[in-house]
Amino acid sequence: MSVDQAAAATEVTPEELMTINAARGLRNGQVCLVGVGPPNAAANLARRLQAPDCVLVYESGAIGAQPMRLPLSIGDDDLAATALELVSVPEMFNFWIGGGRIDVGFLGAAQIDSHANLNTTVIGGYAEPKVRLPGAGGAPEIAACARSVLVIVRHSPRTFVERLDFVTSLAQARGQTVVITDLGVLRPAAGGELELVAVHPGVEPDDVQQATGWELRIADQLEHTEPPTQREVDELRDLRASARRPA
Amino acid sequence: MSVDQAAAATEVTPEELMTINAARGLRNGQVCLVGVGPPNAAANLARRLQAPDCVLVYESGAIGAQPMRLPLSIGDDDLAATALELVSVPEMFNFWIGGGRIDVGFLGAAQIDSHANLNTTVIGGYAEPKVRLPGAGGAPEIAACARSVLVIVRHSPRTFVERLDFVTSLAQARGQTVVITDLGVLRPAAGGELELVAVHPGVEPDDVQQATGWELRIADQLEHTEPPTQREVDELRDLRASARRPA
Amino acid sequence: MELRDALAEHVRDGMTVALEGFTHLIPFAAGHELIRQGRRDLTLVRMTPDLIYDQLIGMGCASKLIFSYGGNPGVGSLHRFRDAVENGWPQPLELVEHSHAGLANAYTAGASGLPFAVLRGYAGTDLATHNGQVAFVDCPFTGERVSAVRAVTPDVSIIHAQQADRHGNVQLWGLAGVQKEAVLAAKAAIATVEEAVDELEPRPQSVVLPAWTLSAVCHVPGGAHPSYAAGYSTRDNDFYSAWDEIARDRDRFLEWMRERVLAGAEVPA
Amino acid sequence: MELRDALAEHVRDGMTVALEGFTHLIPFAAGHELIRQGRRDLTLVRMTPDLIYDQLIGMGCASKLIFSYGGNPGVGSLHRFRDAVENGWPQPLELVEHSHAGLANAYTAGASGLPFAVLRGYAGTDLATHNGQVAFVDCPFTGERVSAVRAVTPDVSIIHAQQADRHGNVQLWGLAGVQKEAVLAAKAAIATVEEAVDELEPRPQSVVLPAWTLSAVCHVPGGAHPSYAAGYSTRDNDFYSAWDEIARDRDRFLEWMRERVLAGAEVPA
Repeated sequence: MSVDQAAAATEVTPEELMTINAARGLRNGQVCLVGVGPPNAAANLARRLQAPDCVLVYESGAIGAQPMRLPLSIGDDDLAATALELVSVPEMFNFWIGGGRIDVGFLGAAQIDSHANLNTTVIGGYAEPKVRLPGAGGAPEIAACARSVLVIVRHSPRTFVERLDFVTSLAQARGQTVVITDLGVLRPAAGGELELVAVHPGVEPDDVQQATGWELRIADQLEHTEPPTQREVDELRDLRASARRPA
Repeated sequence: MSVDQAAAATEVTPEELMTINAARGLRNGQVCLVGVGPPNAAANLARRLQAPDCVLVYESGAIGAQPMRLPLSIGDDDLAATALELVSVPEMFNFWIGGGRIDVGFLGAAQIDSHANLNTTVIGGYAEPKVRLPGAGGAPEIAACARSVLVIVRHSPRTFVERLDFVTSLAQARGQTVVITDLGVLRPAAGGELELVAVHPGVEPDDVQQATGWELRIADQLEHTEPPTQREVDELRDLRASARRPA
Repeated sequence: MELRDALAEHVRDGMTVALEGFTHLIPFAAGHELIRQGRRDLTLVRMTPDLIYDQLIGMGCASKLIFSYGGNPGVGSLHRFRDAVENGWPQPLELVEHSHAGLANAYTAGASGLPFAVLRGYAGTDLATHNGQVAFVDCPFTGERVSAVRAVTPDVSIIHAQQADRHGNVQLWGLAGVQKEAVLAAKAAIATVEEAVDELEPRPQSVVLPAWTLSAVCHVPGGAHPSYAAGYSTRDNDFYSAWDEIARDRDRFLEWMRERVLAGAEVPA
Repeated sequence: MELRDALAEHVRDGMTVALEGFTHLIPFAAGHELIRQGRRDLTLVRMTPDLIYDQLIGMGCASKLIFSYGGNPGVGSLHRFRDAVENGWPQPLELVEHSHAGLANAYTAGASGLPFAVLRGYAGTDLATHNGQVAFVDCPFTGERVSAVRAVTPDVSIIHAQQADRHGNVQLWGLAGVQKEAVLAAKAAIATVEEAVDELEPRPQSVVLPAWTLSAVCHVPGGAHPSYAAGYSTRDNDFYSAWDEIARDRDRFLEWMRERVLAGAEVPA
């Protein structure tokens, strides 16, 4: 990749960096369960780039949605209007998620542990929490039933913790897990413990260790992610701007 | 009722007599689960007479069907086209029948015992039946879950048996049971044993006993059903003829 | 894809196969093709075996039947089904016999990736005694005993629908039976359709199956006859009545099958 | 029927009440009327409490919440929900906390007249530890352990829909959430609708609730704002964003509720 094609790493925000790296992992034909925030942006970015025919599924019941604009909530009218099919929420969870029909499930978390278990419920004790978070939503079943899980989360010692305050979602038992952060990419090694397999441009392994609350395993062959291209950045920003444009 | 209004009992077939008496029991607003044969005719006859607003539900998934013609099968196009709503068969059995939303469920049987348990499965042993019957269909759940059950069956010692060859449907636990035959009407007395509560015009209690395979209980105050009126007979025959008319 | 090729590729002797369609949209053409391909030892699954399984059973394609109502709706018996059960002709037929609610929920469990489903029903009946795929479980909250059915997960489910679009998405409308559940419970699924269209137009009371839930889609106009496809045909009630006499006699049945099915051409009866 | 009268008749202090609508068709007007009527000690059920329950909780109407995702979708926290859980303001809030799949199936069990439902999920999570309405049962056929949720059967379920006909049949279309299940699981059900029409016209992707499944139908145009009714309005994403600041501060929240809700007139925010 030439310097011309690459956007300088300093130009992109941490969230843009995560979103672009998450989008790169999607392929045509994959069925993606998409939530609000970066997953939503990543999946729709992939549709504009290498995966125009990846299938977007929203837990609100929209299957095969092809939003023109970036939806703000998972229940936006644009999702329903462009979907191949709408199903009830019980059917979505029983037949489509529980039935194992999702290739890639996106998840976020307030805390993640060394085995990629996730907490989205509370910081502090459950009975008297310091911070009450939104809770489970569809995450536990997506974690349990999708063929692969893509966790998008910013790297910090408060987030990458030795011990979760609450286990909301158990790490993927069925297939692959990938954790994409603003510093790099982690995957479970044999035994299930996360291992740093790639860092983003300009990031050193020690930066990642500093942001991780346990002694981090680092792959023997540590890779470096490609910097975001100008096209990736432009498309992502145009996509975000689209959320504010009228239909 | 004057003789002019009444059709002579000899003019109507046993099936017409049962159908007309079954139709009389339906009221506006009742939700009726209807199967093929006499139940279908009875429910649609009631809609032409005293219960134009009774709600017809077919286990094929049609809710609030208003067929113009008498449907031949429970999956006729006319039922689907005139229904307020169509639902899948699992939803029909789980939400509508199992959920206890049926006021009157119609059932038939090859054998019925003194407690109104029904056999529609086999005559003879199950492994090597003398006659293999169609089987359960929706009957066990209709029997278990409807607020009342209306059994329509011709009276004979082969049908009214002391011991069923096979218990397909257990007698109504939840509400009322009424058994309408070509000889009269039976209802469970205290303890659940069927009691003859009415006979049709010209029928003597002993005729019913002769057609029943156990020692029949007879109500102290045995009633006599009204003979079919000319209007009832005319409407029923017109309804049956309608099944053969194009839409 | 040609129906012949789709079935040859996906359906093999000994498999568990469901052809679904509740009165409406019964995939008769696919059933006839299975007969022509001489499939043997199938475990057939269908809520209402109907004429199509009467034919498959009578032609010796099946050794086992999972079902819930084996009659000719509004007419009477399925004589080939009866002959197999009562006399073992042309071969014995093992039965796994449910109520409608039971089999509908067995498909639903299969579609949900669950090993079983719970429902009301079966208690006190002889059905539970003779069907090993029915059991009882206690509610962990109330202690109440409810029935359970084992999931049905066919090797192949086959349905008939009105339309497919150029991507292979399939839409059916009208009485939808248990087809979505049968397709999603199966390891492979095949749809025959009345019409190939460019784009599916959203319709009232319709079910859409995305292309990625199906293994093959075949254009077979009239493929439900003598059942029907709402918007394309009406149920051939005369044929359902006529079948009673055709199927009553073994020779008459075999002659009809030779002439109308084995000869290959799918002609309206 | 007037919404005021329908709620006064059916909803009493201490009841279990579900206002459903998954992002789409949230019955805000009905929630506001419950606040004006000063209901107390309610057990509120909703998959996504959303702004409507943030308001009911902040106004002291609820002592218990059965839910599965308590955030402001795409924006962040529900501050009144957090304040009740973290600080017991204006009163403590007991939580019964599910995953989406769990609560969706709890409604489904309720609609089916079953005491519980089985599903995949919960195994190994702390959710099962803290929620007495979650348990585990063994498959009677395979021995596999699956999770079970206790049925939810609200005293009253309230939904918003697009249309009712002159008989009181109600039709909604677009994202249908869990509304049919909530209505059928409840002892009584109330629908507010955008429009009263003479006859319902069948529509794609719609759910129809027959009049006899509902206790009352009320004509309340705009009754979902700031949520939306497909075909009538769009989601007021600006208000969802603005709520973050309104609800963050107790006094600001109370002032807003006094001006916009207690004052009686339902004005777009």
